[in-house]
Amino acid sequence: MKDIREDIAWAKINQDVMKSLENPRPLYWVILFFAVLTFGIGIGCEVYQYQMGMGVANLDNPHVWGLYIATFIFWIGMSHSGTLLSAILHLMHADWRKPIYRFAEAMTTFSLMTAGLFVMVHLGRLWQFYYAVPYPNERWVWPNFQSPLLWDAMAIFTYLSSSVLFLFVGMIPDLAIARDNMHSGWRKKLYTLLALGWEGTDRQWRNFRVTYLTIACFLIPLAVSVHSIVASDFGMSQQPGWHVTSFPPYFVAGALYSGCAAIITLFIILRYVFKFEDYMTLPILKKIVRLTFAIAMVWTYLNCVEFASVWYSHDAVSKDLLIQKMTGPYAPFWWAMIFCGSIVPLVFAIKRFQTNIPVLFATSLLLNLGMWLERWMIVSPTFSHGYYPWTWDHDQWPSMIQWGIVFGSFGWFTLLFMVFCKMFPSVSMYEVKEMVYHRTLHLKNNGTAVEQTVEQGVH
Amino acid sequence: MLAGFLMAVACHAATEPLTTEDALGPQIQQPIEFPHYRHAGNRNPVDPTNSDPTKGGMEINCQYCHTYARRSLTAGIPPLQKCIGCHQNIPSVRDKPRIVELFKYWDAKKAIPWKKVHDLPDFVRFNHERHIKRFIEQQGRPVQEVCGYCHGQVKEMTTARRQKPITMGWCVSCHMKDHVVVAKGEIPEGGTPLGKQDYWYTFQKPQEKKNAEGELTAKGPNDCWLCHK
Amino acid sequence: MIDSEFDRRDFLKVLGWGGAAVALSGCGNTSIEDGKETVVSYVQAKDYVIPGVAVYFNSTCAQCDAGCSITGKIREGRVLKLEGNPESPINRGKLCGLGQASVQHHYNPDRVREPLLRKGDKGETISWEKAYGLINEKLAGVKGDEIAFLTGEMSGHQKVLLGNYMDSLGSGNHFVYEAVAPAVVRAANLKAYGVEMPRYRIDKAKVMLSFGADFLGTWVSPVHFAQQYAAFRKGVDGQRGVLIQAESKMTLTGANADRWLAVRPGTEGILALGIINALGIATGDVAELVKDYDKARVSRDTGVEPSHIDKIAAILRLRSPSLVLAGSAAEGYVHGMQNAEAINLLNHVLGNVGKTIEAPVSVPFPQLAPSKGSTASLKKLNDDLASGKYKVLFSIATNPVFTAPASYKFGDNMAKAGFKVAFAHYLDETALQADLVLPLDSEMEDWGTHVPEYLADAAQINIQQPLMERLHANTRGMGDILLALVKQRKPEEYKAFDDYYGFLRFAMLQNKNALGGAEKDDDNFWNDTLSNGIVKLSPASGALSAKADVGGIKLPAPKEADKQYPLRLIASVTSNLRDGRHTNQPWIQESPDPLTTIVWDSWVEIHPKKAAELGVVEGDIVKVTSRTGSISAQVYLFPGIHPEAVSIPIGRGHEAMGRYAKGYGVNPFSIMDAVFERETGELAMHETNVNIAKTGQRVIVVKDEGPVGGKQMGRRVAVSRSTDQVDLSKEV
Amino acid sequence: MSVTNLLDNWAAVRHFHPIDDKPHDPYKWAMAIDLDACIGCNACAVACYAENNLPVVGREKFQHGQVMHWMRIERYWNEDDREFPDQGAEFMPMMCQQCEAAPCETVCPVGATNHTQDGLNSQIYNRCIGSRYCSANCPYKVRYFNWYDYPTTDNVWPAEMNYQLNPDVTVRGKGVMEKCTFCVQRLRAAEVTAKGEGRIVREGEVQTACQQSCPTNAISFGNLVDPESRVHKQWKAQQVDLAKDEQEKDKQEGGSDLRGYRIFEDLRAYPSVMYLERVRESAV
Repeated sequence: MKDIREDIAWAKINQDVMKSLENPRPLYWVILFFAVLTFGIGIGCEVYQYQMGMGVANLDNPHVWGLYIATFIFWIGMSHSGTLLSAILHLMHADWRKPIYRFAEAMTTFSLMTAGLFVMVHLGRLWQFYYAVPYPNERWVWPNFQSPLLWDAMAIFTYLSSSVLFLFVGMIPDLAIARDNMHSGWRKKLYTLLALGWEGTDRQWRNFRVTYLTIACFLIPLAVSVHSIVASDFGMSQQPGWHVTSFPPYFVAGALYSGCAAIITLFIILRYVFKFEDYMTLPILKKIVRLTFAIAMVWTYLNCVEFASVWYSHDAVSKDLLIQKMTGPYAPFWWAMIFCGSIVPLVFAIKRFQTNIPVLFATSLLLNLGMWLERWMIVSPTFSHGYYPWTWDHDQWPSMIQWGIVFGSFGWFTLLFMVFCKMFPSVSMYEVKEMVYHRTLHLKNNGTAVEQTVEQGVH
Repeated sequence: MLAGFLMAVACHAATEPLTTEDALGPQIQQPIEFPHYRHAGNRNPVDPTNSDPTKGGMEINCQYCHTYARRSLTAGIPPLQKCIGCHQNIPSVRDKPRIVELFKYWDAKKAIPWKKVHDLPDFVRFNHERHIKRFIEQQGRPVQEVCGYCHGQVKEMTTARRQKPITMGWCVSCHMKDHVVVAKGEIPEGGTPLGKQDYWYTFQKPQEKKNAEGELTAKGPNDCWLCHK
Repeated sequence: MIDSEFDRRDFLKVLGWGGAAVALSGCGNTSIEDGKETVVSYVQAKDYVIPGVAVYFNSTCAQCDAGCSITGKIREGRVLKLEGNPESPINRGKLCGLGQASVQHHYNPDRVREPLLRKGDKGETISWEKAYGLINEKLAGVKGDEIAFLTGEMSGHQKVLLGNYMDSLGSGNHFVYEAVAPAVVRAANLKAYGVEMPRYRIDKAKVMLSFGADFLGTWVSPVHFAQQYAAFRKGVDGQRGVLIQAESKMTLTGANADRWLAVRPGTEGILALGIINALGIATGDVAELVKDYDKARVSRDTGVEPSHIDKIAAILRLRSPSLVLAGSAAEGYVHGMQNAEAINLLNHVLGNVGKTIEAPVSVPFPQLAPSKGSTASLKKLNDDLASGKYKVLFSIATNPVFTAPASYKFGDNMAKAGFKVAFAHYLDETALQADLVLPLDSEMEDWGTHVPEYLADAAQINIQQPLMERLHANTRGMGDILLALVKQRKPEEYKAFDDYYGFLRFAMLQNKNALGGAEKDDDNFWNDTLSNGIVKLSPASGALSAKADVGGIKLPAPKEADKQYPLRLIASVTSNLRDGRHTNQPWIQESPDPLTTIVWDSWVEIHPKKAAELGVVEGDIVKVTSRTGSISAQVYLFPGIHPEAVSIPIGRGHEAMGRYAKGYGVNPFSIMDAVFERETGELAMHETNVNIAKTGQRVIVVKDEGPVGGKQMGRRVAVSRSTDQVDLSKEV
Repeated sequence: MSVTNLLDNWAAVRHFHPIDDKPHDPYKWAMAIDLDACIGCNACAVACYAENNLPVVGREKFQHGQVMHWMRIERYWNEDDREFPDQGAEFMPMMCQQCEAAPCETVCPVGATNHTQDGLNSQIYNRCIGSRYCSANCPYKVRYFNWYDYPTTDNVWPAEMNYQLNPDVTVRGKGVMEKCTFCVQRLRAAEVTAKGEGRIVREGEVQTACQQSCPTNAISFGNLVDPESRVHKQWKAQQVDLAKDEQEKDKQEGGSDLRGYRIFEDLRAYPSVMYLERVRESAV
């Protein structure tokens, strides 16, 4: 199986991708509608919460963190695969990433934005969030540089700004194509502005490559550190279930895992909605599926490591908590997490399912559900079964407001993502061309003459 | 990246507190335009023995009227009775419009609705008593100077107007200065050569090294819970 | 100072000082008084009034009858907080939660603010002149016998004034009613020691055996006893005092016992006799009386293990002096008197009388001494009302409609009186039934004197004085109202007194010499009195006429379980709620019950074993049915209760009174059978039998403890050890 | 506000752990609670409500666990399966332990909770942004978050009831964390008075509200540095050292006859509250 057809014409590539900016399938509008709807609900819930106080989320003392933090980690985690695909695989010269890295990078950016929202939503005094920003102020007070939460805020902001930069820089040649394909209108102006005068000269290409590579190199350690820092929100605390040395790699693995699963989901949706069947091919899907399977197993392994280290430690409190997770009020969710996170991915090991789109779609959703549950199971049980027995298990169940904001975040993400895909080329045209070219080279080298039907493309 | 940027900005930031244009606050209309300059202002420089009020101030000690300041964290406003106590014995100004107004309040036994000028946020508690004890009583600095640290040259005003920014950074800037510690009084039993001064400083003992004049110095407390609680 | 005359009322004004804005401020945008622009200043101020600095005045707590002295912290004319007055030998600077909450009584938004006259179902605001006129009018032509007064425990000059008013009306019908009072114990004490309430010296005892006396929580003078208890625990000669508590439902005191014994309800007296038997030191009549009460039988009857009886007898023999108390758990039965007598007998046998049981302090002014409350008086009033004997009824700060057992039908009987006047703080159940409601000052606005029933070291008169200006313009002090009423009858005799303050000052000054003020002039004496808040009188106490009287002690065998109503209902008194007069104070509502940690609601305590038998779990709503009626409440599984009993606390279940009280919980008085103690006629509060039926509903019990209950799950949080493992002698 | 300033002062702001070169002087406020004297009567908790402007949240919010009692009385039972708790209950007054190495302090992103040199764990309401990390990291779960805006909530402080509010204590709005302060308003007032008179606060001069109301004197509070203070004497008699995570008595073989302990000592938070074990008579 080939990752991409080698006989695909460069002009056709332009044509196909540019079409995605014009008329997607009707499903696009259905998705967009629901995205706006859920986002609206989320906004409504947040406004109410802002007015009334955090109590309407049905958090309590001592169960002070809930789904907001869990979903925050979820979104942060989701962002990691974009970087994996666009930066790590770029450095590894994995050609198959080329048709899909653009939307993956977009996913990174938007899920980070969503995660950033949760930092705000979670704050009891949202209107004072700037106290956490280190800037010279008339109060003469710095924030607390010892706090992992502050590192967190900084790391996310850095990651977000770098990701936006990376996404944008990688898009410049394609924006130029879009600019040249548009005849008039505001979009033409927009693309002209964003293309930064790209002409496709040699010098531009050379500088472009270097810049892109540099940002990619910068982004990789950043991505790893961001989630390690999120992990240290927990790892640096003293609470049972959180104070775990293996949390940073565990979080990073979990992040890549949920990100890959999300990529599978979005891959399938985009492929259908924008008719990208020629570019987002099943062999590429198969590669992501295999990658996801590998990461799933790493995650499972790290999970076992955590259980084992808790089990063989002399820390009775942590052990207690682990048992409580398995048997207590959170047991259904905990076991669902194990099922979705470690059992469901076994489907990916079966070859016949590796390209079965309905199965993969369902499975990828389950994986993400599992990963979301994982974050919840990290956050909540520690509160309801911590050190202090008197305050255990105050029947804490998230209120509709809390759920509303969580769902609203999915609406917000989908909205951003879908608008992006309609506005900008979600398949990297220049890189697909590169890929096709590599492919032909490869074939040539193998002595199979392929008639070049390449007409003169734009570049 | 952002953090680095902000760090860089912070490095360049001045060590002086930031003040803004409106830090002095508006001139507030008071029910009676109380002439601070007349009461507390300097005597006529040409003829210091001349106590004719039209020629200058009477140099009344701030604490003569603002009696609560040295006894409480709140400075308070002198009761109306205080004004009357003197003014009923000063018939010469009795028919001045402001005095007439004053007696109207007194006859009605109604408190004068003075407007707040130095209005700290509700969660800030400035302790007048402590500052007066520290600088006037224990260090013997002039009253008007000490009050003026925060209130400005009130003796030149009519009704007071805010003269200092009164922001937190401004407060802190003073607390971070090295203030001279004057050792006076007898050494209490088990005390130190600093005498009674030893426990002035909850958060910082007077420094071992002295300033250029050879005096001991200490900074003000650096504890959030002193003012915010 | 222009106004040098000492007039307390002048400066206790509510002044919205600048500092008050600070009080009501919050963080940033949350401040209540945000945007307040003016500084409110004084026109005139006393020397000692400094804005931002609190002044303190002494007074007396009126939340219960223990008579603790309090010191009120006053800032800018507002009373902020109450502390105990260290000068008082009763509470020595301490104050219980109930006392602390009395500021919430004072500031309560649901207080009655105007005199109200019934117009159909509504109350119409009328003026005081009209109210007084109306009373005068209604009393015209009514014979003294047809007028009844119902009050709680009263003492001091208010009692004197009330007496004078009643004399002027020719009425002798003063009913002193306390829903929770140790009336049976008083009677038993009178028999055993010749006094109703001796002084218990807990601090001198080495062993205490308490039969349901919740002296740390609710009994007689809890703050005083708690302090003595602290000394008792520290020990005489370094030997830590040992507390043994025998009762059917664990009280706060029981929860602090070294040994808590679950006694079958009603068999406390048997256990007492069994212990006398086991002691083996009794002679004569007593030995004769207890000879049948051998261990086996006592154990069978009471449910207490024989080994425990042995151990208790052993420690009582070994450590002397000891102290035995009979409390509400013992007295609430038909044979309550015998129970209490049997228990008191133990003190005689152990020789405690005169050692840990001392003669009470005598009050040199008997007219000021408290009139002691009982439940029998309410029964009598109720019977009289039912027969239509009274035309006018004055109910003064009591709430019998809430605390009378439903079978009394007190509300209906009260309606038979032609004209009902209620002196009230709240529109409670009784005030709602009245024709005329007179709003009372809170104890922080009113003048008064109190002499507590239980006095500590010496006789004392507690002064109650206003801590701040009247909050509502149209409330009046109880003394002022009584004075106005008595003036209607005897205008000549009382014309010298403008108000109750004048009366009180006059009355106190008249006895200045006897009150220890012989060397002072009037003003000095009065000022000192007010500033101390207490007038201490020279100690005077007699001896107890100690005699071990076994006559009349005849304890019935424990009752067989009733087939239809197999469980005993214990209407428990909790330290927060007492008889329910304070339920509208939110701190009280939100302060968890010490034993169950439940807040804002009533509950049915059931032993886990019994609950398993009945198939109920925590939070089940059960219907508790007695012969009188039924109520539904949530179940709480409580290990500290005898399996044959269930317990519902009294104090909640108000149908009126105010926003914090109304509609929270149930009132066990509404299912209490009207059964009375045989000798004293007191209501036997533990004689109601009930059955329990599930309703199928289940709720989450609102309580502070988590669902693991009182388990520590292996964490080292609260640690206990036994006396043989510690050395207390080195402690400071 | 410069970086120099940040670098110079940071350690001074953040570290007042029990380390040798930074002794507490002249104050270290500490407590000792005798569980044998505590009768669980709740007077301290109500006194705390009165002193510190704590809101009454009402039944529904209490059910959701949003109660604001800075001081709670826990009631534990014996855990062996006896039919009756025949040695009574164990009452445990629990409030902020004012840890010397407080887990809450390091994690606050804005530095709203700090250590003061007199050994208190300060909570600055107006600095708090409500991230609730401090509560998440508190082993004792004694921090209480303002889930609602209580000053404007119905029936929390209705008209007149608000006259009772203590002007020395901020009334907290929604979204800030709060906790027991050891009645810092009283401590600061006493410290300032003493400073004005050139002396340190004397034993007995300042009391916390809970201590003041406690009928059995189970709570003692004072300056641990002052050898005259009852707290100092108690800690010393029980050989509990503020700066140790394992006390002498725990090291002794076969146990010791001392009963002072601190909760979760092994977490090395170095709490400032010492509890004295409850005692029960072995002879009955």
